[in-house]
Amino acid sequence: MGFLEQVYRDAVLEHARSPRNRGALDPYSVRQEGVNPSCGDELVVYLHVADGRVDKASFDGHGCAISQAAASLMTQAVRGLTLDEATQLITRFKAMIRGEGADPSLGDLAVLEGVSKLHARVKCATLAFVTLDAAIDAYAAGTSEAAQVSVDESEPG
Amino acid sequence: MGFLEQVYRDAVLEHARSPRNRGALDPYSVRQEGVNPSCGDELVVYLHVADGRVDKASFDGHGCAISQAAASLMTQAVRGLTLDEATQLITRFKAMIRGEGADPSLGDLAVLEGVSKLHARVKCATLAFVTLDAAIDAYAAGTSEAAQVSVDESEPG
Amino acid sequence: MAFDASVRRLDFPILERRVHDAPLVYLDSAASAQKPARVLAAVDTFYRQHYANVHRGAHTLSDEATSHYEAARARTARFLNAPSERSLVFVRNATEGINLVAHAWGRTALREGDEIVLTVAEHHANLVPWHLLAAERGVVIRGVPLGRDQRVDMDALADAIGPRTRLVTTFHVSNVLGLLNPIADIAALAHAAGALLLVDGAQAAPHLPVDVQALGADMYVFSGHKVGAPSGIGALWVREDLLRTWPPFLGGGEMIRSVELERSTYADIPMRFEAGTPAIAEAVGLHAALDYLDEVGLAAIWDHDRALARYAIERLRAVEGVRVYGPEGDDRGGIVPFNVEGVHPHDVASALDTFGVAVRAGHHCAQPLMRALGVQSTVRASFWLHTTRDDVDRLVEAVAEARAFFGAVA
Amino acid sequence: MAFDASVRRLDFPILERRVHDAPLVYLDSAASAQKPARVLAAVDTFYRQHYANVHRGAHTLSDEATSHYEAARARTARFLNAPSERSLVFVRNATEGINLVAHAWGRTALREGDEIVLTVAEHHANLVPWHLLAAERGVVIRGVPLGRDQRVDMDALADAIGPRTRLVTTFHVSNVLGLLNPIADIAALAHAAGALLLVDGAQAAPHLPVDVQALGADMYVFSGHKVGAPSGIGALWVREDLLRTWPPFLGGGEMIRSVELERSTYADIPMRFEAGTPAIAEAVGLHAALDYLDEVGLAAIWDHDRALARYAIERLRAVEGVRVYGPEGDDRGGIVPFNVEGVHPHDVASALDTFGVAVRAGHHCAQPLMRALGVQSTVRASFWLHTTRDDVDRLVEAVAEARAFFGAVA
Ligand SMILES: Cc1ncc(COP(=O)(O)O)c(C=O)c1O
Ligand SMILES: Cc1ncc(COP(=O)(O)O)c(C=O)c1O
Repeated sequence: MGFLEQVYRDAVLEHARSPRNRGALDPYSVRQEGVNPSCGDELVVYLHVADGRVDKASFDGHGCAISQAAASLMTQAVRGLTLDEATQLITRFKAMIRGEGADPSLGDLAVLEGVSKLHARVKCATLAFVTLDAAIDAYAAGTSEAAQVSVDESEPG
Repeated sequence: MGFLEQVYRDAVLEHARSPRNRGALDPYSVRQEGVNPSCGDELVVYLHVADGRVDKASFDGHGCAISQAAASLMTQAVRGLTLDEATQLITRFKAMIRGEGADPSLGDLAVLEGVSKLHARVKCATLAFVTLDAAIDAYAAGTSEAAQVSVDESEPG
Repeated sequence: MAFDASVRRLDFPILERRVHDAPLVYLDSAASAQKPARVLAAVDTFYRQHYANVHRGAHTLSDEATSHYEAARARTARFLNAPSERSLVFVRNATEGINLVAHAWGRTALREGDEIVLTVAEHHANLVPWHLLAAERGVVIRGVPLGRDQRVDMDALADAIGPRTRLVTTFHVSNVLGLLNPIADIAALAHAAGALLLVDGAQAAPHLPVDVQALGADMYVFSGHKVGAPSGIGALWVREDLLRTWPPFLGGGEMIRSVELERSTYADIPMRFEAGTPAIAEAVGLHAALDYLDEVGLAAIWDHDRALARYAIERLRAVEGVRVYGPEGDDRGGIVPFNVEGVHPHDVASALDTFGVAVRAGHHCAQPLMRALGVQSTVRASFWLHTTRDDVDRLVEAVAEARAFFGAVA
Repeated sequence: MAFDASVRRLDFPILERRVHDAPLVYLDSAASAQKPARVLAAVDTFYRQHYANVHRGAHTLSDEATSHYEAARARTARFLNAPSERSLVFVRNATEGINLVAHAWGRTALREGDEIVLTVAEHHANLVPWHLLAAERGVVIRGVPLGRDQRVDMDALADAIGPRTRLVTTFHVSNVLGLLNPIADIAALAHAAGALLLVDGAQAAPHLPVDVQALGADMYVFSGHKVGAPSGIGALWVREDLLRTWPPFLGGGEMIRSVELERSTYADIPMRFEAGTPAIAEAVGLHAALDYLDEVGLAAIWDHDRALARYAIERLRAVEGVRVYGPEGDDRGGIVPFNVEGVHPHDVASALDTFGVAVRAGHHCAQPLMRALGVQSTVRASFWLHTTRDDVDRLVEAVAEARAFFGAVA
């Protein structure tokens, strides 16, 4: 498998081509914008929370294959999780993308592990998760429309 | 002759120890302050001009051996010169101190030629001449008390 | 002819590198230039033989370091054909140069309602300092659009310049479009209205002969790192009669005449604008880089760049799904922005990287221009004196491969 | 013990130089430090292997350069024992760091009548930026004198700090007196009054372990060129909660979140304060220099400096007509200002230079301190980790020779 194929696994390309859960939720519990200032790509994450669990998640916005696939996979992975579990998922995902290996509990998200080899693109993969994180915080703080968050803010450098 | 002796010729040390024409002139045609910002040394040059000639010149202020000797020698050399001749003297002195050799017409001032080898001290030697130059300009402009001039202003770098 | 990029390649040690098992094809010179070996050697020798702080020392090394530093200033002034080195200020980069103008001149000379005219194609370095000034002083920014031919619309520029215009500021060569701006014409318009002209030469200085007097520029900035000099150095030239009237920007050592506890008086130009210990060895490196550029010949580099751009545009256009931006013609230098239909520029760049081809992808610090072009971002290949037709061929092949790999993704 | 300056000498290629036919004795480290060979090698290798612009690239070199640059940031934060690298901003030098504080914080946070407390012994870099601010904003500068023991008068400092004091700013080690300021005590006084503390660490960072948390500093600056790093780089650390609230200083690329033609929004820290292409290779050199310093051991360097200062003071005092300035004691580092009675400091320095001994003469960018000491200028010998007792002996002999040569001149 060439380097390119390790980063862009078939499943990544497939999610990028046909993203799941794309578009606004209506109604939603929280809507959160995120931006990657190094390329200007913007993403919106919508969560519907019921009984302390993410009942449904979706995203909107355009971006590179990695950011689209990550957002698509994220909306699937987060569904049904408690907010605590979702936060743990974010932590484990960031660890994987920093090159610390894929935790089995990451499930389908493990197809993004190859991105960890492409430092310059790590933020493309984390954008969806940083935005999700901010969405959870906003929800916890009782806000449904939160201010835009930037990948730089959580991961300096 | 060692390097130090080439720069500090006996005549230089002698003028530094016993400067000529030191102290204010009264009356004077023009009083001009000069400063060397790299060491903070300040000098005042006084000219008395009569019939278009420098009738008398003096200086005041403390400084290193080179600046004191240069000021002392300058007040002697400029005496009796027309303002034009004084300006030419300044030009020839600066040329010598830039390393272009001593013009015979510089007379006693030629003892300062060695300073040209000590770039860092060139401004010490030119301070008196830059101040004289400003004094002549001030006189020509009809001012008797001119604003302070700095060696940096005439010789950047 | 006299100019052979494949020979020039040998001057650049980094070009021997391999990336992802492929020989490096460095097509990101517009972001930053690689360094000729002789520049590295000049800096190294300076540190090993002559280094000390400048301007205040009475010892030999300090004297030598000062001579080197001031020789670099004189060399840089000569590179721009500036009338003297007295008003050549060393800065960190083009960005700092423009900020210096905004502070030392802008904050003192401009009043609420005064206008600054610039184009939609400016680099952020020539936008954000004016935004900061506008927010503080109520200065108005007027943006001039591109015409249909993707050049600056000169009629719109003439219209934008009015009685309140105090400054026209624009790029000499665009960092996205590769476009050479008709600076002398712009200078005439600015001066007719009594406005000053600041030229952002960041992309011109590495590529063509610059003559600030012939251009009619009042101020000119460029970055050392883009002309093959070390990072951390740049130059701002300002017309001497102007600079003399400006108050200081940064305060500190070297820029003063005398300091008391509660007030200071300031040195003459150019020292007044160089507070603290400057980028000494970097200036020495800049000197060496400018010597190198003049030896290679800037007129020849500009011809080479343009020929290579024509070749690259032609070959890239022949790849299905590739769209190239920017004007065509004799005023088009070696910067080629493009997109591959259906593939995000970042994905293209990552794919090219796996073939050893280094390009940039993104907004290139020119977001307003991206909007004007109707895109979010682009890929950008940029050339310099070591770039060969072979490099362009490798680029084109890699683009074709990338397209095949991604198919139509987004 | 473990520390042997004569072994360390071998790390510095320039120390092999001869000046006026004598082996160089470099006693001007306080003005700028010489560079260990490994720093030069680190920079050279970086340019030959990994150089590219940072932060915006999707290709391997750009990625490597970014990693190097950000590793340097983390290393520098660790050097200061800063809680995180997020609020470590790279600047050109200590001077720019202080100016950044004066602009980004001072110009927004301070009102007319607010007070800044500093000492009479500050370097111009820690005076002039406040003068510029005072002239613009009507801020009041309060200068604290030295006591009889030539240390900062702590009672006077306590008195100077009042309800309008917003900032206390002072040196960590004096560039003239070699004096170590009791920063933790000063921090306590500042904080009790609700003021912030900025520490000018230009002369401390090369000589002793710095721990911004233990010191209680809110802001700390130092220059790379004084710690053996290349020229053109320095660091400003600011408490993260403070820095987050500051508006940008310079505008340009890399420091933005989004840019439109007439307005911009700004990136988070630390990028918000690094406009344009930074001093990339210089940061890499700084990383290597800090590694070197930590390996040699800063505590050992400080002991060495102090022992050498004691030795030099004792020996210089034994030369007839020599007067040494500054306090004595355990808080006195390796900087020794002195004068030779009847001989101007510049003449002394020129004479020493002919014996290969490089010292500085002048006001050392500390004119108010010179006035307080009752002198116009002094000679200054300053030591670092490569300075030996032998070097000090050569200094003392040369001083005696200079005195003999000039006799009583002025
Ligand atoms: C105490 C002190 N502060 C500030 C500075 C200014 O350092 P730089 O010129 O590197 O900005 C110096 C350097 O001489 C210094 O000794
Ligand atoms: C046209 C233009 N202006 C200004 C700049 C800013 O240069 P620097 O980042 O070196 O300050 C650049 C660099 O990208 C540029 O291309």
